[in-house]
Amino acid sequence: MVMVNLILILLVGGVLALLSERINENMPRKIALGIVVIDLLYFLNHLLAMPEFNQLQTPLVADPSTWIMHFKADWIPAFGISIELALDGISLLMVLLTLVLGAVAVSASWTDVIVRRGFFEANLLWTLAGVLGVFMALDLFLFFLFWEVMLIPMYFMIAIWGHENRGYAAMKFFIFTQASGLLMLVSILALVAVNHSATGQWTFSYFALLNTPMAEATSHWLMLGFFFAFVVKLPVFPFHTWLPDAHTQAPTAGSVILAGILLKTGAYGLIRYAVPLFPDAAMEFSYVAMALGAAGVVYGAVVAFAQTDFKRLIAYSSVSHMGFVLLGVYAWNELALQGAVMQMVAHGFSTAALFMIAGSLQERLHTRDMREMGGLWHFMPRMGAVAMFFVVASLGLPGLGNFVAEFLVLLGLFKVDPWMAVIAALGLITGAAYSLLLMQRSFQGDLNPKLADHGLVDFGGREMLTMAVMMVALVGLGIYPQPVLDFAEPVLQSLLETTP
Amino acid sequence: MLEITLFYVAATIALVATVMAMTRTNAIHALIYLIVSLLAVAVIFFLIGAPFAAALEIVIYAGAIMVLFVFVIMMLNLGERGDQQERQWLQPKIWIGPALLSMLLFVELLYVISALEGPVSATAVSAKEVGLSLFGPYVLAVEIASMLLLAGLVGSFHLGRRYLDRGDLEKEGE
Amino acid sequence: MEGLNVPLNHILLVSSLLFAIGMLGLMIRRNIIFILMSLEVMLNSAALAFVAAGAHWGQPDGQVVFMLILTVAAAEVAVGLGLVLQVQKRFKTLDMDYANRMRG
Amino acid sequence: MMFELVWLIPFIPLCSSVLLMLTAGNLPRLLIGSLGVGSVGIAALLTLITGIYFMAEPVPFELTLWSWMQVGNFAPSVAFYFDGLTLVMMSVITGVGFLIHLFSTEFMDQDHSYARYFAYLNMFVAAMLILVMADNLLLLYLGWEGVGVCSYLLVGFWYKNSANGQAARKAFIVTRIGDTAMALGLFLLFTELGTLDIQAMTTVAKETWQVGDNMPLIACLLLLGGAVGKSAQLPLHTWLPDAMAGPTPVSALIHAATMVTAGVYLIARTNGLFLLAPTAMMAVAIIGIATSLMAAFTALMQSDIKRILAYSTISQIGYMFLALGVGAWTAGIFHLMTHAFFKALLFLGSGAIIHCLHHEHNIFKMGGLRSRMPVTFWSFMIGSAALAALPMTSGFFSKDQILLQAYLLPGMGPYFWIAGLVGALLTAMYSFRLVFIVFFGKLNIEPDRDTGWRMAIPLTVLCGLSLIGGYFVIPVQAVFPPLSDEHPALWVEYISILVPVIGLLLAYLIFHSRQLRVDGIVDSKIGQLLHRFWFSGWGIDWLYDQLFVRPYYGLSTMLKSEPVDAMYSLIVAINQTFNQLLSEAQSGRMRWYIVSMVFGLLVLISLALQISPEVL
Repeated sequence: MVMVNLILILLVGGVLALLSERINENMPRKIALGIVVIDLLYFLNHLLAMPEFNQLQTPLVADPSTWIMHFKADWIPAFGISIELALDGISLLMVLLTLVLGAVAVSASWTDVIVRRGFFEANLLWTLAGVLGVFMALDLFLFFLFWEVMLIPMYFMIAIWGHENRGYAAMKFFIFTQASGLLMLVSILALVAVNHSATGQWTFSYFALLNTPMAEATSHWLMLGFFFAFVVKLPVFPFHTWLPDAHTQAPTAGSVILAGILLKTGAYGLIRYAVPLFPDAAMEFSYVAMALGAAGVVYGAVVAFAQTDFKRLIAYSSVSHMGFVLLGVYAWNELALQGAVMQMVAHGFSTAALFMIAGSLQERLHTRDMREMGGLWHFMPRMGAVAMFFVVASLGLPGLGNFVAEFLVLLGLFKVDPWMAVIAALGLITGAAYSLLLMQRSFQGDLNPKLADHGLVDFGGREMLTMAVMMVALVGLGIYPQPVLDFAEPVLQSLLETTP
Repeated sequence: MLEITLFYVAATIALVATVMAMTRTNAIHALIYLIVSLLAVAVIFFLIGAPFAAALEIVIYAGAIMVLFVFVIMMLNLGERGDQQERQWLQPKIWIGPALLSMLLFVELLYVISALEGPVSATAVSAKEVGLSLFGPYVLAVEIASMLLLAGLVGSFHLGRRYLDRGDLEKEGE
Repeated sequence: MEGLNVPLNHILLVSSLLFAIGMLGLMIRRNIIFILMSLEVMLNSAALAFVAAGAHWGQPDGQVVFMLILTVAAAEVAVGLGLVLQVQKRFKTLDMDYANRMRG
Repeated sequence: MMFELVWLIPFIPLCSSVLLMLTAGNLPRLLIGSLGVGSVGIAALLTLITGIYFMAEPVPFELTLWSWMQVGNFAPSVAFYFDGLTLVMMSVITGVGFLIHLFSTEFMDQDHSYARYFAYLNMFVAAMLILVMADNLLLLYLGWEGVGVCSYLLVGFWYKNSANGQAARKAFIVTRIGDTAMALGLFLLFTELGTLDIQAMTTVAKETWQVGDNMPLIACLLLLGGAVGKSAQLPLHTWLPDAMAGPTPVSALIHAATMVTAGVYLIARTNGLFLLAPTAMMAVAIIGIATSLMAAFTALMQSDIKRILAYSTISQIGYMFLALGVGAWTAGIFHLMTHAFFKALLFLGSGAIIHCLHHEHNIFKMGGLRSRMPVTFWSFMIGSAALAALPMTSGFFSKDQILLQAYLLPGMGPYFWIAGLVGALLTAMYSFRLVFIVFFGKLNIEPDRDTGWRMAIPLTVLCGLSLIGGYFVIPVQAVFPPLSDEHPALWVEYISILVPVIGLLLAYLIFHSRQLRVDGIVDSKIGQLLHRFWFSGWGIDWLYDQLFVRPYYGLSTMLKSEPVDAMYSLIVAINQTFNQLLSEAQSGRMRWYIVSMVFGLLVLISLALQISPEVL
């Protein structure tokens, strides 16, 4: 029930935020922040009350009673559709990440959004609800429902509060994710049908659908359906082109959620569904997937290097970083998977922070074009220092979370395919190139004389607090990642056992 | 034997009259040919043992409906200018393609029909039988037809009234 | 009235020809009056086919359908001619290619 | 027990750095300076105490702070390993580091971002200490990248000038190329040996691999890639001359004394692996001597005082690589230490000159400074003497050892020796060329001040160290395999001693007394060409620019417009075409509809007949 409540709080909170706009237009953001924090505290409170989170017990993939939490209620029994939610270590990490970044996103929208604030915050909360649903649902029908739920409010956020080219970006985002989601729906239905013909039972439950016997060709096609939905979301070269547009045009809070959380649903889907449901097919496919991942790492970095738009550059860096996740998942050994999970968390923080910085710059300068920036450190040393921190985090400085992630992925990958690791490692070099260029063009370099009369204000208390949260998180992940690894470890162990 | 000859004569008249009707440039001339065609079809009906249908064909089709056309054409008052325009529109380059299509369709129909064998029945179907059938199994169709007529009535009234109103108004404006 | 031995397919042949001619008219004419006339021809040819088939089987159903067709034709002409009047009023022409905007 | 507290040594500068960052320059300048210098001073003191304890009982010691991460059998800890080599490195870092920090308080006195400077510098010291103290290669890699970032930050310290940023990025990215190779080396080592703990790894490697196997060769070459990048050796040396854009004390600390020698340290630390790969050792030696000669020729042509010193650093590290490559581990590390002393001295001296001459870098605009800046003059004299390895200076002892050991190497040995001698000759020439041009002759620019005490003290101390550093005994015998007691013939030693003196004489004749006229050679066509060629650093920068930088820019600009998106645009275009066709069809033209209906009817009937002819 806790899990249902988590989602309900956000859904209802969204309605409250929407309505509260009529009382006072500053109310919605306060309510939204309150709701997310309450949700987070509620979750933590409940977790801490549980005896050791069932940690000592290794969860069996196919047996929900060994998971940390499990909830099941009938919904449409005729088709075997139920409201089935469950939580294991990975979902837990993702839920925590979602809620923390949700709060960050509300903070990012604090002064950024000025029209129809109520509806904005409502959309934000509803997206979060959808994401939580995606991370917790283990009924495939319900999963698909949440997959769509998180999409539509996000579409509104881009289409209504986005920047100059928002209509195009929102539509592109929508069509890409929708089309790929459709493939997944087809796969889900086909999988259920295959399972029905094998067992005579209609069920959408993940636990029942694992180990569905099917012909080799069938499993290949169904796996591809899931794969496409997830890699488009991730996004992976060459399905990434929606991302630079969507990220660039979205309002700051939207970018934060999009980059910080929404992309992770793709990675989560790969780990949770695409591989365990079709272990043989996925393992045969792994070489292609890894090649795509490596290509994405390099391609994203090269393209990022040429960008002049601050947000676009970060967006391409996401393409590059998410390539590591794909590599990690399909290398499919413990090291690489841990790296992938770690990358999901660490990238969530680092990119969210960079997007917030981009948003702050846009708010102050009314441009994202780096050719019109330069020497900003002089005016805003705090922001510059923070930006420097996250830039070096994103280029993988050891001691920060992203390094642990990338190192583990590459280490795991090297065992499987050394040459692929060599190609992906090029991303470390090219990553440094674009990251430092970002810093150079915006905060360093020659002072742009036009900027002096903008009355630039440095980061204030609220912004520094938000940033501090993420900086502490990244440093923590970098020098003592063990808690995160421990949460994921038993899950990954049992997932690894699902494949031959 | 006479009847058979009569049938072929009627059929020929119907076809020729129809072709004439379709190719006239003057609407009234076309209409007259059409009436001739309809009458010829009525003869065919009569010959194949459907006297009731033949009567209706003459009374309603050739009588009522065609007269309606006449009225409207008279109201429109097309004149010589209309004829010229029609002649212009009837260039071979316009009709050659459609004619080909129609030919093809006809060939297909021919192909389908050619398989059918046998003469039409010798006995006539009387009006009584038709009536019984109409108000027996087909009563629902009759109801629907009546609704259709009602709709047509209302529709034409509506369209026609607006035409008249506007016309009146414009006349007043002049 | 004694029936006679007209072969069914000859009647249907006539019907088909009428239909084809009507259709040809439908396709080549631009004047709405002629279009309506062509429609009448086509309806009539269908009616002929029905009646012939009914006569072939000695059943009244063919004539019943003929009557339904008649109703349809009547209603269609009533509305159609009403439209003709409107079209003439609005566009000062009966050319249907001109009146292709689908709005008044 | 003192060893339990060695973690404090890197921790104190780190704390100071974080504190300085958090307060963001809101502290009084005196406090900032005290924090910056004091933290390193305490670290130096602690190192001294630890060293005394260690010398009393020289047993390597391990200190595990916490388990960094554990994934399967991959379980690196945050752990320190302390032995003689570590002690030498730490002493150099904290000792020289302290002096340079002290020097900086005066050098950076007028600077706006005083706190930022010390924050970075302290962070660098912390990272460098972690690098040398690390027990496993992953932690070493942390320090390795850490110093890289600090170097980047400090080279680009004066961020308002784009050229500085350019140099900083070049420094980071070029070293990053090496780092990536090194990371791959770590992957390989872990995959093959199952651990990254240096001691354990060496043991396992000796058990699993034979001398001359391919695996250790590949692993060593990858590690060498990292070392080459960090230590500015061929082919990744191009960043170091540009890195002189940073403040001069930074050049002294990072780009002369400590960070650039990290590559030497890495190879020395993993000597167990390199001994398994003789080919890799040979590669180290060849890279070392080639770099050394290349840089020496270039240094002879430069006119920027810092660039001369930068190329000289590259050249001297080349000697260290040569030492490592020929198996003279101790000599290599010894040269590392003495080089740290005299090169820091030279850099600080040049810093003093630059500081007092309004940021003038061109040596031909200087001259006659001997009487105006006596402390600096003597610093330069001593530093250059040590650099040129004139007898009885510290540099003499270390370089002599290297050359003799190189001579003893069977096979290539004598060739290395001769090349080394040529290098030594050039070294003596360019270092005294610098001295004669800057300090003798007529006064060109009047310095507006002399060095203050905060500059003078470090210079004096370093002078002392440069002179007597050769008599130190470094406690690294236990770390490296023992050397044979063989000695080369006496004439070899004599020649080795004589060559630098000849260099000095040549420099005197050419650049001071002008008795040896070289104008004829210099002005000839070939001379001009060679001058330009050597001045530009053998055109390597130009070559890389053509080979890598431009193509990368080109590729990136080409991809900027997203060719992948064109694929999707094509789909969109196809859809739009269909849409257009369909809306054409929806033209409202009645006859068109009718014709298409008829056409459809025809097709349908034909299909129906085709599919089920039995309707007939």
